Amino acid sequence: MEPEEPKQELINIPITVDVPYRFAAGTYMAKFLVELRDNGKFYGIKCPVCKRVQMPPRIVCAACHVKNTEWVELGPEGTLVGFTIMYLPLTDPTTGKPHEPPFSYGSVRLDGSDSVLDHFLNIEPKVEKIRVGMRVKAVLRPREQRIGDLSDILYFEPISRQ
Amino acid sequence: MSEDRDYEIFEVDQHIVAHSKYYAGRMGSRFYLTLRDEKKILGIRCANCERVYWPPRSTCGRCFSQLSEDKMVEIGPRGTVETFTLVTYSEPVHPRKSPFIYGIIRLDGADTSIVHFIDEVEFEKVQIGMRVRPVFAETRNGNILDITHFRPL
Amino acid sequence: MSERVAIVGVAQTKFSPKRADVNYSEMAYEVIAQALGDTGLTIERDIDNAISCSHDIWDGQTISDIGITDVIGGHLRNEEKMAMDGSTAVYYAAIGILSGEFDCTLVLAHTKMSQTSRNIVNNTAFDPIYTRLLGLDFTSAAALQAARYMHARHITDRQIAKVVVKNLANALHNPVAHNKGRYTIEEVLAAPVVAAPLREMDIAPDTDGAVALIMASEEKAKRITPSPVWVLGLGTSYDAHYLGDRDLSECRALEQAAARAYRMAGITDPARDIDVIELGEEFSYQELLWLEGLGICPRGEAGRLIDSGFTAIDGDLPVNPSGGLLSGVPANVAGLNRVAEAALQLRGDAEGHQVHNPRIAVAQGHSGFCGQHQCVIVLGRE
Amino acid sequence: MKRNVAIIGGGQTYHAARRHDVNQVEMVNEAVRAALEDARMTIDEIDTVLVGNMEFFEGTHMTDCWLVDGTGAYGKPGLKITTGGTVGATIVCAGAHHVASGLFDTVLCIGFEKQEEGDTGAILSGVAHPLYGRSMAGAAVGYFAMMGTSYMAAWGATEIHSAMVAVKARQNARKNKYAHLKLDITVEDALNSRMLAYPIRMLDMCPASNGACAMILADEKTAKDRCKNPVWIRAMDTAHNEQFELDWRDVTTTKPIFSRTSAARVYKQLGVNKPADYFDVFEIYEPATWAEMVWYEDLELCGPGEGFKLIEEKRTEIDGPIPVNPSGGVLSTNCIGASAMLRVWEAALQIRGDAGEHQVPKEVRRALTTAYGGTNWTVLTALSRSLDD
Repeated sequence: MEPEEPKQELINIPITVDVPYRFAAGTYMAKFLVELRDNGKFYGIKCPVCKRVQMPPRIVCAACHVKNTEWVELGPEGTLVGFTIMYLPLTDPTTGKPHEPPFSYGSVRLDGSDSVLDHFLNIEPKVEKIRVGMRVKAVLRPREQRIGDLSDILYFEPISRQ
Repeated sequence: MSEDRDYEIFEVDQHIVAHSKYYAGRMGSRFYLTLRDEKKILGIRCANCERVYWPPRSTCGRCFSQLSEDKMVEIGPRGTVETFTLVTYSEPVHPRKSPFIYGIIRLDGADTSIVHFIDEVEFEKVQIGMRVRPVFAETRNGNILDITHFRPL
Repeated sequence: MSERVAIVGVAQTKFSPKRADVNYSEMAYEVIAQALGDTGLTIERDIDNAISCSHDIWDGQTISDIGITDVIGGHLRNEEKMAMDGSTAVYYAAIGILSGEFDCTLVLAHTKMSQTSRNIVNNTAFDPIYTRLLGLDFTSAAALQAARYMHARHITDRQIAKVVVKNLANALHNPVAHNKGRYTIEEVLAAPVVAAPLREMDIAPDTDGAVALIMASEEKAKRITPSPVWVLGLGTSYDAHYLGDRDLSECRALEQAAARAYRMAGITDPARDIDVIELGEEFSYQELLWLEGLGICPRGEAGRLIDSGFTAIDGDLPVNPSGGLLSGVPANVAGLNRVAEAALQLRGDAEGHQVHNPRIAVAQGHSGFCGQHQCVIVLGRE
Repeated sequence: MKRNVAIIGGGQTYHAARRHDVNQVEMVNEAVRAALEDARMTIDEIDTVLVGNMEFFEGTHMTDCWLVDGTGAYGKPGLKITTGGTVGATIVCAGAHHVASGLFDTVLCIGFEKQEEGDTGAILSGVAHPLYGRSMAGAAVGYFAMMGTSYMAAWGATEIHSAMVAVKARQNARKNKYAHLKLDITVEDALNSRMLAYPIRMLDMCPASNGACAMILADEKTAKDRCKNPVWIRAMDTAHNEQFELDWRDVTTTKPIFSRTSAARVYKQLGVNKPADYFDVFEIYEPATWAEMVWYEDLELCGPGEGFKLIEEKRTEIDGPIPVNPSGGVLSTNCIGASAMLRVWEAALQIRGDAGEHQVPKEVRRALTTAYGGTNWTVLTALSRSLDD
């Protein structure tokens, strides 16, 4: 079925598509990022109809088609709902640089939230060290290093008192 | 909007960078190899509708005939300016500094035209209908910049 | 058409050079909420389909309709993204309703041109093998077309400048336009050359904004509003990709799209049958070229047409009474804004830029450089 | 729909990691010519051309305008839609809408991806919100890995089950002459393949393929006049999912998530009570092994938490009672923009009895296909051999 590749030299044209953006966070994401940066706090927003607490905060509850209204402080502790150990050097599209594998990576449901947040786990990258249901907490960069980005969270780590 | 605005306007600069690599295909490769190695420009003749196309392509868009490599023919290198513009602004995607001139040039023997730079002439002297010929790059890599530009005869 | 489709709701943001206060989903929600509010419709009860229009590269987001799923009511429901001009979103929404699959469709177009660079974005629309490395963008391609058109059809700089003068003056009366003013031909011609023969004022400015329409089947439409605007005809067509494949002084794809739309709508004499036109002049010369493509005058006659005042807001056939794209409408949103403005004219809701008692309106939009893909929508009051 | 819609022809390229011999226009043209030949039609008989593709994946804006020579769209009406990985199926829906509208009798639908030309890793990370997680996005593999850990923790499945899915896909692919990964592998091979993101190994993931698929849809009259074996589109349903809540990784959730919602609507429309009996074959979009087992459950081919038993009991094998992905599925061939259309086309081939070596060895009258993309989006399409089925 697959034809033989021809003997002739086959030309390719390498092109790097490099598009610059200046993204506006918008009203809801701005509050989330500013609170994280300035006060080290996590904010979600509650739907007035279904009461679902959503993080990141967003303008509309997708399920109820109503404007979200009530701000709720969340975490910083939470529960691990899923994890992986990443062996791939995933490229950060914003810097073009890879994250060094292997590393632990997980989905965390912050206390009070109906959403989960994917982030790095400060746990040795071994399956037997991580389990779904583990209690974890966010560890943030020092205030002066925070810029208003999820990378202001260094990682989540297990709560040792357990 | 204003009732929601308790926080500063928050903007973040980012780039999306994707390294793409576009294969020219068999016919396109033959075009570029001929350009790179022999400094000749190839088009392709549609046996059905008799048009000679640049760039070469394996389907005639107009009659949907399949075009084969053995119908590739040398066109130009001389041609006639069909239209042109002077670009005064600069962009990172430009391969040369502004101001520069783009032209659409109908190569002799072809029924469609090539877009390229026109240089070695002042903008005020360029005219539709002007005869031009290609100038080839010293170092050729198998892409369209193997022609650096067209210049007046 | 045995069954008909109507536009029953229209909402537009104020267009602005930059909206730093909102992200694109919040900007989209402004018009969605307004369109629903104006018509008294709700997503769960009334809307059974959603079509959005934008482009990943403009939005800086892969599969960028992810960003508007929540606000458009896409969660657990249908939403499709038209990665073309907004006019084609209207075309496809109408087809979906005619198919019987959907009864009431929310159509959205949004783009924030201010967040990126239009020339870098548009450079990626050129074929990567033979053209892209030359660094072309839509402005330089349009300049090549303008020069060819002016040469082949003996169109003058002054005639092109008249389009700018007319549209920016029309925009003075359009509450959503941001680029407006009374200028003379001489002032337009004195603007710096960007890509000859195009000058700064010949080019639609970078703009942020969104437009939403609600479209419905005949039966549903009559329950929603006493003044539905009917979609009478639709047409699209593709032209060749390579600039050198085409005679750039013509726009065959537009002629074909218009022929299809007019046949459906029963329009036989466009210049007489049509009462108002909103078309996509991303660059001033395009208004003249597109008028030829729309069959309003023979090829090469559009210069004389504007000279005669035929297309003025108080002329026989007003063209772009809103001020058109030159008055500041985002890319991609462009065609949806054309349809929205045409619908407002037919409803008599065009405020300061209302033309006198139109019955048939035509909206035109295009995608790609030099009008590679063309879309024509004919709207009517009856 | 106001008019019945039939699939009267289709075609695909062979799928491979390398296609240096063709450019994108030429690759798409291969599928278009195959579809026209299958339908015994010329391009002049096509009323409109619809293209599905995501511009970022190959870094080309307005691809449909570039591809006109290859698609045959020059001078014709048409449009391009993008809905992520689902787009191939979305284009089939769009084609059906065009036919049903009465404005078009014959529609050419095209989906394609030339993955080797783009920067898939960087672009998939771009699916994440730019200010919320893009810099650390785990990409598709991280997401499906978490689905896997969640699935194992909840139901007691093991990596052996995902390996069984991996083997089924590649063994079926060996019977499909167009498939990309035709691998004669065992469960041990799958378990020994390189770990990408625990528990996802190399053989648990779809490949990056180049390829295209084209289908021709027509109204009932044209179909009956022109085609010996039209396949009818009986139901279509799309469910997108909100931006930030990706419930599919929480496999114990009882919420009516995208997959279940869409299946329920299709089943209701067709009066289906037991989908495993009603449909004779399934072509589902499984970017990763774990997703296949979750699809079994969400399509109600078994109860919650029982998906891994279906594969263990070999019920979804090509010769089993519920054949799933006899083509080898997305795990064997993933040219993203074409993948969802390939599901529909492969299901149509099964109904026509034209699937060749991977034809399931039982009568096929009805088939169900799924798509997957975006932030948990799907399109379901139900096909039948006659309008009475």
